[in-house]
Amino acid sequence: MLLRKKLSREIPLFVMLTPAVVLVLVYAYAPMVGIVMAFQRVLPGKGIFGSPWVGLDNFAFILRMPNILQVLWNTIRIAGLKAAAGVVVPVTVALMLNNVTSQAFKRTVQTIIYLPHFLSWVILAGIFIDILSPSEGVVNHILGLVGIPPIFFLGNDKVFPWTMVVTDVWKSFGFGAIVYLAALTDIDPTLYEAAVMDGASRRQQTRHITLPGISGTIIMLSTLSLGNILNAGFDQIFNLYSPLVYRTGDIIDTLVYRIGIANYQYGVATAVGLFKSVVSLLLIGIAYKLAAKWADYRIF
Amino acid sequence: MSEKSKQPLARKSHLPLILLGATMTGYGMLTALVGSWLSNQAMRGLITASAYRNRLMAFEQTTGLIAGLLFFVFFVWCAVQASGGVRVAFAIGAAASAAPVLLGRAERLLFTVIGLPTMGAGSVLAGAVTTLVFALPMMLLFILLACGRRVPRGGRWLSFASIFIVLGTAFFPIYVTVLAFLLKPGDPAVGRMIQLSSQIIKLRFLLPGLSLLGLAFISMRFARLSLEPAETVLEKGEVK
Amino acid sequence: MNPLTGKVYVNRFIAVLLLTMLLLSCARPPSPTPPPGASTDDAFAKLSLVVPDRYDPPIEMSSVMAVDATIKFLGENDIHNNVWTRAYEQLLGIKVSYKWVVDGSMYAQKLGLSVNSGDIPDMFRVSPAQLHLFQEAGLLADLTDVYEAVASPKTRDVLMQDPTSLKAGTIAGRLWGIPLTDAAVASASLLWIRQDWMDKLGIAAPTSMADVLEISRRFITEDPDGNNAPDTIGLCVTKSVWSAFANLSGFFNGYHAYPGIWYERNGALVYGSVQPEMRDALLALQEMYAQGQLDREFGVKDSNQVAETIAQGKCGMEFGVWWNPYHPLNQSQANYPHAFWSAFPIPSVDDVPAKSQYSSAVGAFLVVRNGYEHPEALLRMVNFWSDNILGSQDDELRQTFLGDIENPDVVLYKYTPVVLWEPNAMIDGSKKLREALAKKDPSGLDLDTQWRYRIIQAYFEQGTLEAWVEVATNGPNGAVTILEQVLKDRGQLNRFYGVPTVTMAEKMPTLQPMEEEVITKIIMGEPIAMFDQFVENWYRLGGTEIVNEVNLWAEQNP
Amino acid sequence: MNERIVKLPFFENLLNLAVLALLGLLCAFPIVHTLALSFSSASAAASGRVAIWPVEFTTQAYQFVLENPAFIKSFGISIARVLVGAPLNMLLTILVAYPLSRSKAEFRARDFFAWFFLLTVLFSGGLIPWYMVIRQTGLIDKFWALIIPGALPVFNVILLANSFRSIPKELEEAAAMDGAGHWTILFRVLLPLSWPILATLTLFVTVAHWNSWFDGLILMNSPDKYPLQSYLQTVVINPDPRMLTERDLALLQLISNRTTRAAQIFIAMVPILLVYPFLQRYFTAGVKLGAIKG
Repeated sequence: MLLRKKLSREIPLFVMLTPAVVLVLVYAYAPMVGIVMAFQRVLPGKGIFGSPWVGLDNFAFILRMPNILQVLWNTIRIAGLKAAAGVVVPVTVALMLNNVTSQAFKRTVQTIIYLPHFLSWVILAGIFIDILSPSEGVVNHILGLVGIPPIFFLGNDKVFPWTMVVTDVWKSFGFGAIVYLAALTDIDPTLYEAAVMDGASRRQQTRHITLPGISGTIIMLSTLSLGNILNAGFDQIFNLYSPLVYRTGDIIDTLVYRIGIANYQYGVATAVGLFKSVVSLLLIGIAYKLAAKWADYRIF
Repeated sequence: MSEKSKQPLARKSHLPLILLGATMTGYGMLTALVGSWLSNQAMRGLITASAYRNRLMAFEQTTGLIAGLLFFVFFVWCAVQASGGVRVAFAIGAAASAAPVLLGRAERLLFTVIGLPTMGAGSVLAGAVTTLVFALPMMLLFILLACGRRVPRGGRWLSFASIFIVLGTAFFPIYVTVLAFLLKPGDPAVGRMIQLSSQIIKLRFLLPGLSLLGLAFISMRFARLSLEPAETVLEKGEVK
Repeated sequence: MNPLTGKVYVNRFIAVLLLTMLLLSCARPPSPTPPPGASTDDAFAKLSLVVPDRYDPPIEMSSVMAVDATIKFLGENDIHNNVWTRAYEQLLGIKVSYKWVVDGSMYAQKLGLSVNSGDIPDMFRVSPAQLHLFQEAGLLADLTDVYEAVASPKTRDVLMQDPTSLKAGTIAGRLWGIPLTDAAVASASLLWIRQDWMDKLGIAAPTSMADVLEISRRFITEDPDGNNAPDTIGLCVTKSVWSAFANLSGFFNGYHAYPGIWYERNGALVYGSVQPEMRDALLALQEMYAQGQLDREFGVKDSNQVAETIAQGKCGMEFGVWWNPYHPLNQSQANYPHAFWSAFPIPSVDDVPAKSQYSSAVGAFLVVRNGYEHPEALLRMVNFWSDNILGSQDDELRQTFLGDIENPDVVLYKYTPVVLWEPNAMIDGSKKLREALAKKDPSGLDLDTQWRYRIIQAYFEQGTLEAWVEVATNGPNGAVTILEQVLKDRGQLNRFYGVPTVTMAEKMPTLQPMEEEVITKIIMGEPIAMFDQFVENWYRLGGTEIVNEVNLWAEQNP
Repeated sequence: MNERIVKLPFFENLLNLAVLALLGLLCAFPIVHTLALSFSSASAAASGRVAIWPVEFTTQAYQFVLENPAFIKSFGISIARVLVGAPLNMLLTILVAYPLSRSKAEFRARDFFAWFFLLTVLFSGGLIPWYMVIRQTGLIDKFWALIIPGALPVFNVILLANSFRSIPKELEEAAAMDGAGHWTILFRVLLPLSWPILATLTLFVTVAHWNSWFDGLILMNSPDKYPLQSYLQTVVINPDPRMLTERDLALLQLISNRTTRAAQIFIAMVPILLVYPFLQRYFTAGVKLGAIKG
């Protein structure tokens, strides 16, 4: 290989990395020492190492919670659906935008669909409760025109998880679409010229050039979204769930919020954080291996 | 004669003007008395606030209607009796007779019938409208009388004074309410003004009524003097 | 004029009205003007202050401060250098320096962080949970002896007025924090009903729960708001059924059930939400919901949404607390000038009079770091406040320390954490106001109560309907008169005011949602057997241990 | 976007435009509703009469938020934070993304560093240790506390590395033939070809610095050092009347938390509405085509 040189060739790379490595060591790895709190009954003022060691009690505390399995299942289901929809919808929208010829229309739609990303869930909760209300909500009104009986989107515990997914995707797909649009520009234009020469239709072009072109980005983003599989959106659910849907709406973060707030259980909160991190690490590791084996694609 | 010759306010008889002044004064006193009696009862807790509101509303609406009609009739009667500028004055004054009718009904009329967009200060606005409906015509009435050259001199001075009486008794309470609730909430100086304005509000019908009675008296005295023999005028060394 | 006595209750204020469109532009609050000429040092000299002893040479004391967006300073004053810091230094000889100042919403979190990272101030404010946590970790100084030695009679009186205050600051018999007092009875539940609707339909005041059910029925069938559309709601409820307004606690109290609190029943403390009396109340609510007297979607509506139905004039009745007219009931009057709410004591379902439930309201404590050389300094600062400022009528003193009339929005007492209010101030103040109204002579009242007198006077003598809020709360037979009855014999105090016990901390985060879930679902139509199942689950999933722990706590803290 | 040689057939294009327009409306309604809310009076907002048009128009909410002198100060801090923080983030992102985009042959330690950075996304020690480390490095209550701790956005690094890797190898080899080192390859070859992704990341970083409020409230020791969004978080009126002065209650008639919060959102959107159209110009595909032919 032409580029193969001795170690000196890699010096500049190390030089490039040093500032970031130092920064990450100080401000990301040093605080990780705090993970030890997951195994302590944290007493204030004692610092990291002064609190008594309680081993796995904090984890047991969580598992002894009567409905912990239901809460876990709720979290995985909601976060999983969100992750899936969080990839599919932005990709489709990016492709649709890609097919638009008039720059002005594309730019305006691109900006507008990105704005919901800024609305906080506190304001959105008010809007969604009005829009999704089964008696005077706009959505049910439209469904009524088509003959579908009104659905209690926020009050029926079977429908609630799906409402969370749809509303979350509505808020975040604009952000995702931008990333995919940027990825679309990486595709080599000459491929399209060749496809046209062979008389490929629009749909064939999309399936054979565009999709493979951004498949790398798709795999990468979906793997990363596995990284917060257990963060099912505390802000959203905390503002929209109610006693009617606790059974399917309660997630780990809302449970920890109730525990933490009551009596400053730092130990328990860190234990839950650690549990989530380990699960995410496993999932990303598996996805990394799968991507390398099937799509022979190195995520990083 | 350089100046126009003075005339009494009413050609034939001053009865309508007297009646108008009397009913206005009577109505003023009645509302003041009943109002403070009811508010004392409520302040001492003898009747509940809602009972207070309902009784006050009922009283205001019934007496308001009667007073409004009487005022209107007497105003028109005075206009008929008078002539020239004075007639126009009383005709304008007749518009004020709508105020007592409005007294108990202003909020409902403004916000439900006319359907004004409701806002933070519903009752203050309604109060202001009722006061305007009474104060504007009455001030015009007194202004016209004050600058009517045919009106006897004493009457002109009394009308001139009455303009400010109406102005004060009508707009001071509104000014105080706006100050107290909006511009300087919690200011003790404004607190004392509320004490004053709740007394003044009781005089808004009473004082104008007395002024009208005063005008009637002046005009009658003038009419009696000018009808008597000419010599009394001569003594003043003025040849009739 | 701002709340010169500044009592936590004293500075709530009537619903303010405004000529929105007309006067909006000129309604700019006066811009703060520089303070009066004399520098504050000789300002202190002019005042007659009770300052028994002073540290000479002055001592250092580090503290921390929570502020909110409404805090304002005059001239070159700021949080580190203002009338209060100068007063402490010159009059008490205590040089107070703030390690950090943060917005109120982040105070608890920032305090937790800085204490856990070893940066502990000498004197600071803590929440009840933090008091227990820091005490257990040995971070707090024992204040029992210092309190006995240094506390002035006025301070003792203020702290003793509400029996639960000092007890809440005591752990294992020793006093660890000076409670920032509040009147517990303020959380007592009352019944608010649209009085103008009752007048229109000719309904008398309710004396029994049957009357309440009848009123609710008539409110939805007889179209009280006169827009001939069946859009009125008999009883408004929020989804978190125990919140400060539109809650259900009052309704259950009518059936002698006391959800969410602990009270004595044949000798032992029991938890209200699992008692048998809850069943009848739930059945009654189920019936009301079935007949459409409740909002069909009350289960998902939070307090903002319910406030919206009140503002739209659709809501006829709600169980809440005494200060509801200030927020959000005033909204209904803002949109419909004739709207008017009246407060009623909780009626009973049988001839045994119903009791309103209420809990101790001590929200924060002042504590001293363990190892600080001058713990008594805190008591001296508290004494300075209660002996000189609390309830003082000296205008000069109030203008120096609390705030002056010229700049109503510059509230000086927000510059110091040492601020205590007399728990009884609300009830006594209201009683004095009613006596003054009867005598029609406001001279004996303090400045704030005098202002309320003027507002009530404006209501009765000038017809400013917006002032109904003050009439409905502090006026003759207003909400506060009901609180007086609650204090006498019509109240059920929550007998547990400690910090969550071990099992409570572990199990409540799951049992609490179960409780709310079962209540909401039964009201919306699930069979009543679900309640019996819930009671059984509650005990099985940790309720029994919680009951034992609470009773154990009760023995240690009589 | 790539040059479209073949346009979509008419019907399909129409459907495409219609669906996109619908999506635009679906997103636009809540935004217009929030804008209308921020210009409406408290009683109108409270009774839900505001749909897409302000009812009882008033700018009191904006006055309440903007009038406070603290607003101008915090606005300045936020601008400084974006102008300093965003370039630093981009620089570090580029410097880390390049080594990670090299093949294993060129940079044997690539996998180790890849996981070194990725783990920081997954594992965090929690709030207390993070605060303690920042305190020990003497950053508490300093402007740099808002910049340095979060200076390396790992998500952006992965995106950029991925984008660098998708650039055809021949370009690098051509430059290497003329004796170009890593630095010249990075700055002469890769960066000029990655404008779209760089523009996207600049936008994300700007938005992140402009809208983050939690670090400002926790790391600063006095409110006059808060960046804009931290200050806006504190501008909320506590509706509990027991805590309010007469002046606050007079204000409560004009504005409520609903209207002030709506106003805050639009102040948060300001940079995006300014920066985004400018950045969109770089989202054109033609850039790569030129390079290959040239």
